[in-house]
Amino acid sequence: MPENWIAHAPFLAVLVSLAATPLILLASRRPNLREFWTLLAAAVKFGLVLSLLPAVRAGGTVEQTLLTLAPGISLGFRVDAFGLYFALIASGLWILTSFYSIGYMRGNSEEKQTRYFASFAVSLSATIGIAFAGNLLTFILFYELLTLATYPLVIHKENREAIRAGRQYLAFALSAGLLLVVGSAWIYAQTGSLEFEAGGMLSGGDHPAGMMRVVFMMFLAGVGVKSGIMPLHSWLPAAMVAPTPVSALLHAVAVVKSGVFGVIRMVGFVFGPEAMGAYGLNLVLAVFAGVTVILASLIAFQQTNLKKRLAYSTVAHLSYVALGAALLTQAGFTGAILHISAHATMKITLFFCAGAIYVHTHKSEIGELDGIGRSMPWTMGAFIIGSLGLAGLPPINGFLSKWFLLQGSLDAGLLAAMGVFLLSGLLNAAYFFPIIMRAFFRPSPAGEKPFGEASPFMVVPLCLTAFLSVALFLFPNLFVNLYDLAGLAVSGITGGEGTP
Amino acid sequence: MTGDHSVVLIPVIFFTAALLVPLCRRGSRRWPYWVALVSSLLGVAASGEALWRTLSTGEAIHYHLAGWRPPMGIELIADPLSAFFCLLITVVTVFVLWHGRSLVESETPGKAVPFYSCVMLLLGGLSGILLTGDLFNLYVFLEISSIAGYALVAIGDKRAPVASFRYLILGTIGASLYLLGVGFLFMTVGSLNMGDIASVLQTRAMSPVEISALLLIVLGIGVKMALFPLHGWLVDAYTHASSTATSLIAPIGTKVAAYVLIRALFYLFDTDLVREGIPVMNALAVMGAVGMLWGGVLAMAQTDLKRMLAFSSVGHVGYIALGIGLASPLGFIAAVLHTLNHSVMKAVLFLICGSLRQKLGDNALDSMNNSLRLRMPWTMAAFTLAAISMIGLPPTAGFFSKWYLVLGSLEQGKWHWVIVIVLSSLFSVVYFFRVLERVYLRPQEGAEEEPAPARDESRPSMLAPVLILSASLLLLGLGNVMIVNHLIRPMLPAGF
Amino acid sequence: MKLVGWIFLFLIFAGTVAAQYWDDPAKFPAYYFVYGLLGCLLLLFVTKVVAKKSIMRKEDYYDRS
Amino acid sequence: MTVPEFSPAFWFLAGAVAMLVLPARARASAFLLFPLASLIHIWFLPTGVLQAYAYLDHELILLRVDGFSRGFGLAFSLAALVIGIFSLRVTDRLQQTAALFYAGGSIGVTFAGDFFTLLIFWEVMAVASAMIIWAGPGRAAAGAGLRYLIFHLFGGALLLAGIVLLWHGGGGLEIRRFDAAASPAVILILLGVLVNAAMPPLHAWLPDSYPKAGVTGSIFLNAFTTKVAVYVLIQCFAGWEILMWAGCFMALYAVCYAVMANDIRLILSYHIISQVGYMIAVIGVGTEFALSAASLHAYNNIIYKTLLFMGTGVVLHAVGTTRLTDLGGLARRMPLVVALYMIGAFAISGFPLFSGFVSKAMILEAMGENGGWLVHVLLLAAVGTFLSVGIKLPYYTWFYRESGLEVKPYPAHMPLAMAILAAACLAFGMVPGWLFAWAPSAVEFQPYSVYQVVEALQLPLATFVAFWFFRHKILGEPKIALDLDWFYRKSAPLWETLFITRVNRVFSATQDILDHWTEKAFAFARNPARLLREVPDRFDANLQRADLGSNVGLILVVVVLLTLLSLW
Repeated sequence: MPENWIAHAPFLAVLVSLAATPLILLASRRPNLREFWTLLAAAVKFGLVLSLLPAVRAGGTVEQTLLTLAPGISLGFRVDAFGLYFALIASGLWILTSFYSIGYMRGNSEEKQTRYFASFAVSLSATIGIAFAGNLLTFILFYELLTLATYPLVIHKENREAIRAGRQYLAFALSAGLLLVVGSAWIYAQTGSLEFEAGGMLSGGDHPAGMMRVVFMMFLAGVGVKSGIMPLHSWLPAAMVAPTPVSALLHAVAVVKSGVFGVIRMVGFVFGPEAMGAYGLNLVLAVFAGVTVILASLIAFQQTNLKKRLAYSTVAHLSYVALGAALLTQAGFTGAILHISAHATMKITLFFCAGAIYVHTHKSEIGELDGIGRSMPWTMGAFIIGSLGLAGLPPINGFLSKWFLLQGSLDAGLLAAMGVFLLSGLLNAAYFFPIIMRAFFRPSPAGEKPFGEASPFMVVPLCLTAFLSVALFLFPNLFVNLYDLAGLAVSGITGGEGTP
Repeated sequence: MTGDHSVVLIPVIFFTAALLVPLCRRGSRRWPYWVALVSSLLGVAASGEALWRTLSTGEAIHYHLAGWRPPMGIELIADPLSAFFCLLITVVTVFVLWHGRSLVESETPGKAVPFYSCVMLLLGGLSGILLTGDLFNLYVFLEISSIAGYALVAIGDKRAPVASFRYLILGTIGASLYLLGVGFLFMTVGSLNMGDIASVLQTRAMSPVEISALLLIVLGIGVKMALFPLHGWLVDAYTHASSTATSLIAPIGTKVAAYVLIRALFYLFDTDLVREGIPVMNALAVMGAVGMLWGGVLAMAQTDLKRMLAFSSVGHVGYIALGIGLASPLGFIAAVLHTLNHSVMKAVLFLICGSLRQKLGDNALDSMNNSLRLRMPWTMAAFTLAAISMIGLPPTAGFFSKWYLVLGSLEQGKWHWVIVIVLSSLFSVVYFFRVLERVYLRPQEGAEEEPAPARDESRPSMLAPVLILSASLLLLGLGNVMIVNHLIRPMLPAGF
Repeated sequence: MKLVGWIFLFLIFAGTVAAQYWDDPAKFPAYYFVYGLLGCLLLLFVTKVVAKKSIMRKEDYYDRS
Repeated sequence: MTVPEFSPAFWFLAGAVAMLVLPARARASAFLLFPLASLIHIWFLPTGVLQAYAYLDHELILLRVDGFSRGFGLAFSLAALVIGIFSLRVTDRLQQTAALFYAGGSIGVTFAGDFFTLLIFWEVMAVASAMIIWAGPGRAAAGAGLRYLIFHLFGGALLLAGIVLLWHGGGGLEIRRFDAAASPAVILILLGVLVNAAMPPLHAWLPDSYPKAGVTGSIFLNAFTTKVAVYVLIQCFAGWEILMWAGCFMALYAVCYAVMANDIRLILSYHIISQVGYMIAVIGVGTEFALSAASLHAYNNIIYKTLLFMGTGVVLHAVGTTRLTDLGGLARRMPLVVALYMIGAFAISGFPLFSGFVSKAMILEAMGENGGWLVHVLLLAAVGTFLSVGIKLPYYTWFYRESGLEVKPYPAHMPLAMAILAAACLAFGMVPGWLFAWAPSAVEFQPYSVYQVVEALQLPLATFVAFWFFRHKILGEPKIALDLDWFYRKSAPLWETLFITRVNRVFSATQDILDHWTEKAFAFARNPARLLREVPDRFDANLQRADLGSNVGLILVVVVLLTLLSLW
């Protein structure tokens, strides 16, 4: 029996939150029941994902083919180390985000909570689907589903700004999806297969260079939208008008991480390091990503709205992952993969903090945060940890990924990339620390009394994510063996070689 | 032998019903409806039986009317292609009629008898086109169905007669071109039976007369199919006809024309010559591609939902034409699959137009706002699904026909078609999300004062077909491989 | 400063000179005194005369933009 | 006696966490427990690599004890303990937490056996110390803290880059002495460390920020950062000749600024640099004796410098200002403080019988043997030291003239803390053997030679005489001397314009262009016919319906065209 279970677990994990959606919708009049479904689904999903861990850790994959989507291409899942890595992060943080959402949505008396929770659940299904997708078509299928499921989240407020952001998001994401489809079709026409292959389905083949470049640009644009690579990033700060748990989900767990997940899938499993290097594609990616890292940080400086600043910081950090992948070295991939989880925990902490502040005090501008650290020490303490990590300082897991990324830059002989990472760390510090300084060391505005912490539904999750950020640095294999999984994934991609 | 009669039964049922409908006007007011519905159901059964049989035996069913053998007598042929199309149009008809039960009465009061009679006539004509093995006979059926179509369009709103007249003029020109082409062929080959002609044409080089015949047939049918730039009749006709009429004509009318095109190009003439000797395939592809863009651009501009969908139909006919124009197995599959998918999608969308018109009084986009999602959540959900399928997102049906089309284009290295497909998909994103945004997000004017609108869903008889059809879009998408392998591959002409 | 102080300082100075002489007669016994005096004057010159002309600014220099 | 073998830094880290949860009343006293525990712990620690931690592919060495680290560890713990006593009145939770993190970071670096561990604690130090500066009063502290932090993170980035290069080069991460054949990795590490050592031109953060911290803040700051850097230099860069030159330059450079400074804490801040210059110079010598001299001088320095800063701290606490031009004549109201301060001042000036004398004598001895005339630079710096710290600062602060400032009472634990340190200064000065006991290697040295004593007496004597003659000129006006921070403080607006405002403007401009075209595209979508001819904004089906004739014509045209094309 247990083996059977495992064989079905991928699909069940995808399905669980999708199945919860109607229950959530039906319970729209009874918030407690509705939230119960959400939490139950989150827990079950995490459990299912977790159940796949032993098999994958042992170096295997769990494969499941449901039906044939198109000739030669099935709707199939293939849980490898990399996919499981991502799924663990996404489903694990979903639990925390769900708790947080309860606090946020009720504390803010948001409208349309049912739609919110339902879309949320579908998004998670799509994310896990992306993580487990065994071939490009399945990947695209869930990629598009994710686009649609997050659209209601982006336009949640339904005001002009939100709708404009939603339009932009849809336009970008759907165009990107189309490019992915076309690129995949080309690959299928060339190779007759769309199955992901560690090391790249295009590696080793003899393909026309021009075509390779065009298709690579298609894929780059395709995954570039969701991973916010400039100049395709502009939807992301615009989507900031969404409620904070959405931003947290978008920016830390689901959408953008699916984007960078896609980047690594593309680099490591579609094109493959070998072909990337042979056709000079990695340099294209590296230039785009490197420029994004620096420019986005410079723009973040100018933002006076806390969430906007976080958004631009996200844009920058997503490109860390892309740049890491573009290095094509073992350390580079390791750093990129580790940064997925590192940025997830750190940025979700920061967004949770921003949300807690907003719900509790209705402050959203950085200039208003004077002295808030004295009223909300736990929240802002977590904020410090998140900021430290994003600046790449120990002992936060952001440092660990940066360490590997720097190693990767050296291995690749790309000193410019190393410079980008180091400079970006400084820039991050330079735009995050003034916030901390204000929060703790400026006096509160005259006449303001200490107002205490936000609801525990919000404070506990954000403390937990901050704790995770530290714990995952000290013990990278804590709980779910993320580090080992990353190692497995990387040795798959690079064929177990490449370490100096 | 009895089983073979199912082939002839299909048109016979419909023609009989067309006569029966006026006869039963004396009975209950519901009788015409029931007659039409039951005949359609019988039609479904008969075509299903024919399809099953031809697929299971792997051979076409030939039926000789009155026992006269060709080339003297008229032959009806049910091969997988024609039987499949028969099944398609009858099934769509069943759903449309189911949905239209009350709508016909309310939109065109007192015209139920002519309406249902024309519907039956139309179906008879179309099924005749699909099943006949004789070119002239096809013309006859074409005219029957066209005349029924003109009449159906005319039973619409105030502007319908003008639109119908337009349709009539252009449709007649198309039919005449076709007839001219058939005449040319008869001149040189001396036969009207398709099998005969094919056996002659495919063994020798074509003369200029025959080439002219081919072009005339293609263009004549092109008019019927509303192939760009021959689509001048379509938009007004779809817009001004009654809801049920549009939802009937739009999904099946142009598709049957597409069938004729496929039949003529791939079965009648020498496929190799058609592919390489003369530019007809390329011309078709170009016309289809331009149509895709043209339809998309104009659809974005429309202020009326029905009109928007009409332009979108022009675009989607372009997909089918492009698939045919590729003249490859993948293109063929794409064309046939898209015929199926588009029929279902358009049926859903036009049926929803009907439901909306019943509630709102018209289909103007300006009158749509977010009260709709509260009043008609299920209808709107179905609309959304159909829209997504039209845009072509996986795993809905619309994605897969595009997938085959893209594969087909890439297979021949025709990148430009891929760009066109991408652009036209983007256009459809724009025009469908324009609607969805209104339906889901645009606040009602003065919404603050008024209480939230109560649930006001269409009646079950209208909702059910919509929901079933739109759900089937998912099934068609997920089951596309089965459809392609078991239905469409057997249709592939011998040349492939 | 009172005379007593100066006398005390002079005694210390004399003591050091004597000790130095006793330790190593070859060395100039007040070497470090002279070095210190000159050095101190040099430092004062550099910081109070040269620097005053070049790098001394009002205290609110950085606050004025 | 066996002791638990973990890094004593954890005492401090645990303390920092405890500070977060303890109530205000208990915090200040509880604060003392952790340095005390660490002190005892280090005392009993055996030598060797004691705690290792397998981390990823690395073997992190959290606790490696040798003569140097034991001495530095003890000095740091002692400083933390005594400063804790001095700041018993402090109730600011953040500052207490940051202080313990800061001290913990320093101790962590001291006992780290590999560069990865070192870097972790290094950055903890940087961030925690920035917090301490921020806790200072007023807006000046905010800006200075931020500049400080960025500067240190820049140093940290250099260090990180160096360490990564080192690892990449396959050399392993163990902390070891680098030979002077420099590789890029080692140079980067050196630069990173020199930032913390405040080596000009990388020093400007120190005088910029230390005087702006709070009363206890600057005391804390003075004790750790630079000395930690000295420790790392001793471990890794001993015998690099360039350090000899750099150290001498540093000592003299900072002394000049100290003479110019008007703020007593600024004077002391520059003296930190100057004193570190002594140590670095002798590290450049690199012999076993020289390294002992450097480390012993560092221990002494931690003690007397803390004492001096406490003296100024009391002044700040009691009077509220630290500008020499505002002070004066306070001696009668705080005689004990003056006396204790002067012990520190004599110690730093290297008076016989005070601790500084012993280590300075060692430094001069080592330099004299190996550095040639460079020792005279150090002597000149010693003159400046006595001039500013030994005479100028106390004279104008406590004597000279009556300032009329109101003197608030100061708590007794402040002089108590000073007394502990003063006692240490005296003890080490009078019984050099007690000091030598802490040297990493056995020291055979007699500081009280005639030559040393003569030198140590004549120099200050001459300085005093010179000072006395110019005493009315030296005080000067309340002005500041520009230092190298001018370059980044004055150019900051330029960088901001160039890289932030401009970049953002370009970005918003592109966004505007994009929006403009989107708008155009939407207008086009509303009515595509607008491209061709003058028509209304919105599509009008009736206006734009082609007439029947055109449609028919079109069909015929297509027929003819295609036929022609085919039959060609």
